[in-house]
Amino acid sequence: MNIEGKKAIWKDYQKEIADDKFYYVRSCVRQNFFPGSETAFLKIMREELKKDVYEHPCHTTCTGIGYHSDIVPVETTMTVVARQFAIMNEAGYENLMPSCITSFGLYTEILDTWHHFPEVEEKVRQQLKKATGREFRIPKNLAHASDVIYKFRKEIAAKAKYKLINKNTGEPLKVVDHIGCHYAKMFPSKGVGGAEYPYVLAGMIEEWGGQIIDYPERRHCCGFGFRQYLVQANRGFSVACSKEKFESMKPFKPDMIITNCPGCPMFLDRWQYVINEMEGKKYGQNEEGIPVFTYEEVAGLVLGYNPWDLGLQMHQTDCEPVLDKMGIEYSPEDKYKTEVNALYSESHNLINV
Amino acid sequence: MSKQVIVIGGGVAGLEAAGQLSKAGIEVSLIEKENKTGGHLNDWYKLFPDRRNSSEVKEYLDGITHHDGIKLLTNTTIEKFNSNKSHFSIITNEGKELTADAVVVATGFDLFKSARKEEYGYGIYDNVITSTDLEEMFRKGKIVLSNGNVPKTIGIVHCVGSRDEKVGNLYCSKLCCVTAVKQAIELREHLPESKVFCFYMDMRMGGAFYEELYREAQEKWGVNFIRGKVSEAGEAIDNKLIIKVEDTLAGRPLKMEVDLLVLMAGMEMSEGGKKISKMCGLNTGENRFFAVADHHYGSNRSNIKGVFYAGTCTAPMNITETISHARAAVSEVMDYLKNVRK
Amino acid sequence: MQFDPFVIPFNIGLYFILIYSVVRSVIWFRDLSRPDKLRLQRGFFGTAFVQSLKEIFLESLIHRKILKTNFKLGYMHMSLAFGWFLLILFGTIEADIFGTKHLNAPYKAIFFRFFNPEHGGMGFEAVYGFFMDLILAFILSGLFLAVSKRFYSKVVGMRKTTRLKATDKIALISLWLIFPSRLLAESFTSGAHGNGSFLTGSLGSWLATFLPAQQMAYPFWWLYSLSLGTFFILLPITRYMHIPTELFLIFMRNSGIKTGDKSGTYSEVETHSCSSCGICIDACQLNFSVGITNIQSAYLMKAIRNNDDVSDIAHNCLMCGRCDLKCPVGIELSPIRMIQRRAGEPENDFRNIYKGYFRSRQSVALEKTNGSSAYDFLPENNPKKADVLFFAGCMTHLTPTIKNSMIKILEASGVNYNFIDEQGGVCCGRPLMLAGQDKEARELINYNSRMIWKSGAHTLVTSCPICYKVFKESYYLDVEVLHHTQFIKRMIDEGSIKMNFLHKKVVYHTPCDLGRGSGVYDEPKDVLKHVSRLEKSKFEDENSLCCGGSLGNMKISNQQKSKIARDAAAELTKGNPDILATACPLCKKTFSAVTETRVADISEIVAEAMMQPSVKKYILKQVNSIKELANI
Amino acid sequence: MEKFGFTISKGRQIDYESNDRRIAEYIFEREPSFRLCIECGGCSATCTTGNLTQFSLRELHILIKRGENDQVRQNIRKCMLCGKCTLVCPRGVNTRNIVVLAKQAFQKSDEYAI
Repeated sequence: MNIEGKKAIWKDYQKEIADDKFYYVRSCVRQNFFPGSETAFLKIMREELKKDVYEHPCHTTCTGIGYHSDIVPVETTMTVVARQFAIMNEAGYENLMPSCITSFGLYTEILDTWHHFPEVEEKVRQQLKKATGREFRIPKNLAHASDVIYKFRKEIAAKAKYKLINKNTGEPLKVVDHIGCHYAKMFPSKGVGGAEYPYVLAGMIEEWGGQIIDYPERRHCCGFGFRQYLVQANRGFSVACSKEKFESMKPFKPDMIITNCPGCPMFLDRWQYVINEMEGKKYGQNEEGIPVFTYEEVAGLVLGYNPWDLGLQMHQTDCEPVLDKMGIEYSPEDKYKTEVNALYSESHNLINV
Repeated sequence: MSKQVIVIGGGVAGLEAAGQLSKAGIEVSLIEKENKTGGHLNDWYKLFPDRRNSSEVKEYLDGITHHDGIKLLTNTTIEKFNSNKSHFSIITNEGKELTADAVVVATGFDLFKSARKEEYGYGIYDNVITSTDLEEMFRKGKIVLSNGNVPKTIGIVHCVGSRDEKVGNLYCSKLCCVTAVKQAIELREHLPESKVFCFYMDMRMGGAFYEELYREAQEKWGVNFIRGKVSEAGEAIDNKLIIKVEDTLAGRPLKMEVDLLVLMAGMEMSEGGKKISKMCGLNTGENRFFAVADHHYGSNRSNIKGVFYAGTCTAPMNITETISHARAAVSEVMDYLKNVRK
Repeated sequence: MQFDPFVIPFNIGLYFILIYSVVRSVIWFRDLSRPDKLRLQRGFFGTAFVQSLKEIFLESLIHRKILKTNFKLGYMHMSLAFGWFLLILFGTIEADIFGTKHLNAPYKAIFFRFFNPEHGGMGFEAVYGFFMDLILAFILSGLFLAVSKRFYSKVVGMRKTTRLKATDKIALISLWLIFPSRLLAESFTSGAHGNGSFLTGSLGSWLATFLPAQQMAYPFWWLYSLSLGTFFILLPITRYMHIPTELFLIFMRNSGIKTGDKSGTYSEVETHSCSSCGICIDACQLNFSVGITNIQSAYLMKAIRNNDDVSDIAHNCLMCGRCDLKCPVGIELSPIRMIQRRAGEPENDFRNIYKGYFRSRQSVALEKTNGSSAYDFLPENNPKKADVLFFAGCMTHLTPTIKNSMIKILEASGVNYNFIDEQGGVCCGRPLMLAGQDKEARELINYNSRMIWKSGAHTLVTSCPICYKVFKESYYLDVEVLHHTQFIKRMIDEGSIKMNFLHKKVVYHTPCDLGRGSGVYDEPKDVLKHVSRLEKSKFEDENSLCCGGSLGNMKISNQQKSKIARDAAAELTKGNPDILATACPLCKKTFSAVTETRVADISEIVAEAMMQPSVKKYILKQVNSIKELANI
Repeated sequence: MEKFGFTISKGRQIDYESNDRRIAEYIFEREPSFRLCIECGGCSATCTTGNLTQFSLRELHILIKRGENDQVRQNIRKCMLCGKCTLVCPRGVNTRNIVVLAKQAFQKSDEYAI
């Protein structure tokens, strides 16, 4: 592996990421899947990085799940998205920062469509006006929340209490990065590092002390694939995808997986349990599973947040092996006893500060 | 006083054109950007389909250009181009002015930069190489992996940068198929224990004796041909490359391990050619090669009277075709010089 | 002096071979099927026995057939076989007449001169001695040819000579030594006693001039006895087993026993009757066209006798049947090859000496099948009723001019016919049989039989000799099967089709499966004579060549097939004919690719020669209208 | 095994490394023309069986080479050995022998016996 070659490619795929004044839109599913992640993100943005991040209570789903499941027609989706833009404009923000990869992909796709087919945009404008009386402007900057963390990875590293280093051996942790398909596969130029060798998570890992693993099936989908997962009979395909990835990364003996998509960590995490139940097959060192994290959780761990406050107890594959390696102190008895909203002080309970 | 012609490019086409022009008594200024002539011929060890040494062709070209009427300017590029009806003048990077009655553009081709096909990992994975890298290995007589081991399984990917809208090249480079077959045979010759797999979209063996070479590769050398475009390569922990392809004839996706992956880089309009096209106002086609005046009977003529094309600056060609094309260019030049009104 | 230790080797050998023969005969007889046992019993008391004696004399001793094919080779075989027979016969008589008593032990006759050294001085004794010397000289002349053949096969006019295994070599040397050692032994004895006739006497007296004849004689008598003993003991595991076995073969054949399709006593006897004379090698196109010289029938027989894995040899054959008809011993070579093909590869092929003497019957690999049908996808077929069925066959479908010509002929002939595989039929089954896959072939045969039966036809016409042979031999059909040449001949004879004479020079190639395979030689030629100038070639009828395209051989390459075809076509077109005619779509296709001469199936030539049906119809129409007008 | 209402799907991907290509090697050794196929499909077009049921000699040919033996085993018996494919083949591939050898190879190996 020649890292210089990768760097050359990364250089070709640099995107513009806003510096401050973000309009944050949450994911539909992440709050259920990994409830600590978005909260941790906000805390990092506001308290650690001192950035202005705004959330709006009227923000709805982007309809991405419905769109990708062939339930919601594209024009409807566009109109919903136009409404999000309008609300953002009304709040006085221009830098859209979705938490969800599919939303990010969808926004990117819609902006590109409008760019090539202005008549479609015009039609959507009229529809939005008719339906809600609102008008919208195209966001000045569109960056996924992981792009923003990538941008501030050095600032986070400067404040780090822990590093992605095995405390006992001094070796960097071997980290597999898994990028959501909708992040850059559709529009490689919109992703940090492009679609083939994405750098968005790799950059964080590098900065925080870990060693990134490149394995043959790194491009493969986690198996979420909307239709695959939503229909019970198709779930076999979903698991098979995850399994293919686990088999491929196995020889590299990864310590952990880091992801930037709502679905991926869910499936890479949960399917390990399912594979074990169905086929008795376990992955990871000592067969204790490969812990799967969101990038916010990893950032939180690096910054020294309480693992249980980050919601790591909600993982099906235990994350303790990684915590132990990093030397993070935690109390096992507190695992399921954490206080509600422990990450935030009272005032942070509201959506916007 | 004899007529003067400037030939731009000292590759196969340029050398042949210069040689033939000087034979006809024309004074030729041959401009080459590198420090020696020969162009891509210098990168090739043996030529298809008869697998003769490329130096033999080079010797021939050197022979015909060893002529008093040829003024060779190496390490020379063109900075300025002026045309005044039938009079051309060129200012080189060294500030020298050359004048001529006609110009032959023989700027040739550049090999497709394989790193642009990011999914194959050229420049990233240690054992992904290009056809030219392999020629270099043949010349050295040593085919080894980055760790010094001898490869056992070798994959050859056809159409890298050809027939690929994603890299903006819709055309077929024509020569990569036969190069792949030639190199597959040579690999089997050098490494009798190895297994060689060619991954092709179509086998385009249109030239004389190409199909016979293909058959020989199958029959005598046991080269395996799998129809399908390699979608991606990845590196396994043991440095082996895992490639994915659809075995389109089995109608099934296929995954296999190879030790070495050779990319058959296609041909593209050369950077020098692009520069000259802009500088001189020469038209280019959708494939970015120079647009010829007529595809059937005017493939040496350009949109500027007195400026002619020779060789692969107009389209992918093999050496035989390049030499023929260069000779045709000379005949056009001679005709032009005879009839041009001053 | 009635005994000497040197006779012991001979005695051991002789009694061994006698006992062995009895045991082997009993085993063979026991293994015969019941009907074959009955045939043999009937034959023993019938004309078959007399017939066999005659044939044994003519073929086993005189070697008439080899003499006919190749005089020198025949003479070699005859001198050895017939000469030795005479030597034994007259030697026994000699011992009986001139010996000390009657009914001597065999060794007394064989070594007569040793025990009666003073014998043969004059008178009748001398005449008899002259006669015995003459026989010995006769044998030795043949032996000289045999030895030369071994080192230089051109001597007897053969291109190839069979290769030998180690035991064969020892047996061969002992055989070679028998007669020279007898000559020398007798000569020395004669030399010592001053008698002997023109050969032994002269040689003996000359040798005695410079050698101590008395002392020299004894070692040669030992050598003579040892050679005989060795030869007898090795006989059952060498090719010389053919000497006794051929007698059984002739008798069994005359009793009406046939090879059949399974290995058994008869095929075993046939296998052992092969003398490796090599005539089959000479006849084989694989030999003289493409230089394959290890698969011919002689090698197959040898490999079977040696319990070798014969599957490669068995399958590497065009199945043209040329060797069958040329075999001087009359071994049914192709059926034996087919048995080997069906047998597949043997499960175990361990060998030991005992195995050599008592070869276990071919162990056939057990087929591992799930018993289900391989062809259950074949659709139900309900053909329309007709008197005559035309079955084009797979190969005819790839040569559409033959198909179209046949349609034209059938239309013109006015018979009520149905082109049963017009939309592409199911294979006749012979190709599977040729690959040894009888079980699968039977499925196709049953399928086609059902279809033919349903059509209610009484005649089945096919264009393909491959189909024809299998329809005739392996289908149990209640219909008359005709090859299209036979059908055309009949139509011509009946006057159903009228033709113009084409002024074209035609040479006819007899397809293997039609000619040698099914015995149809004349009808095609009659048809051709009717419409063209038929010329003769060097390879007529039974001697016809194979086109090389045979489905029988799956081992040779396409290039080798082409070479065979090129050579055959070159031979056939030596007289520069206008048309190379054949009666097989596969021959046509194979030849067409390799010759400049026009290649045509007989049906095509006939269709070309036929009055245009449209013209005929037009004239008839005019005639009828005139008739109608006349009636009015 | 099925649990949670579904089973883990088996991929359609040909896994070249883990496939058993002994059948192919058996044929390569005995019939060199096996290498010559250019997958033109002439054999399948003329094939009687192929026109009556799901059977493509061309496809089986390639599946043998890739070691996808199961599918071949299930289908190879359908061949009637009639030989039209051999006549049609532009590359002189001895197609009939390949079928016979494939059957033989399957017959020899207990795990694949047909």
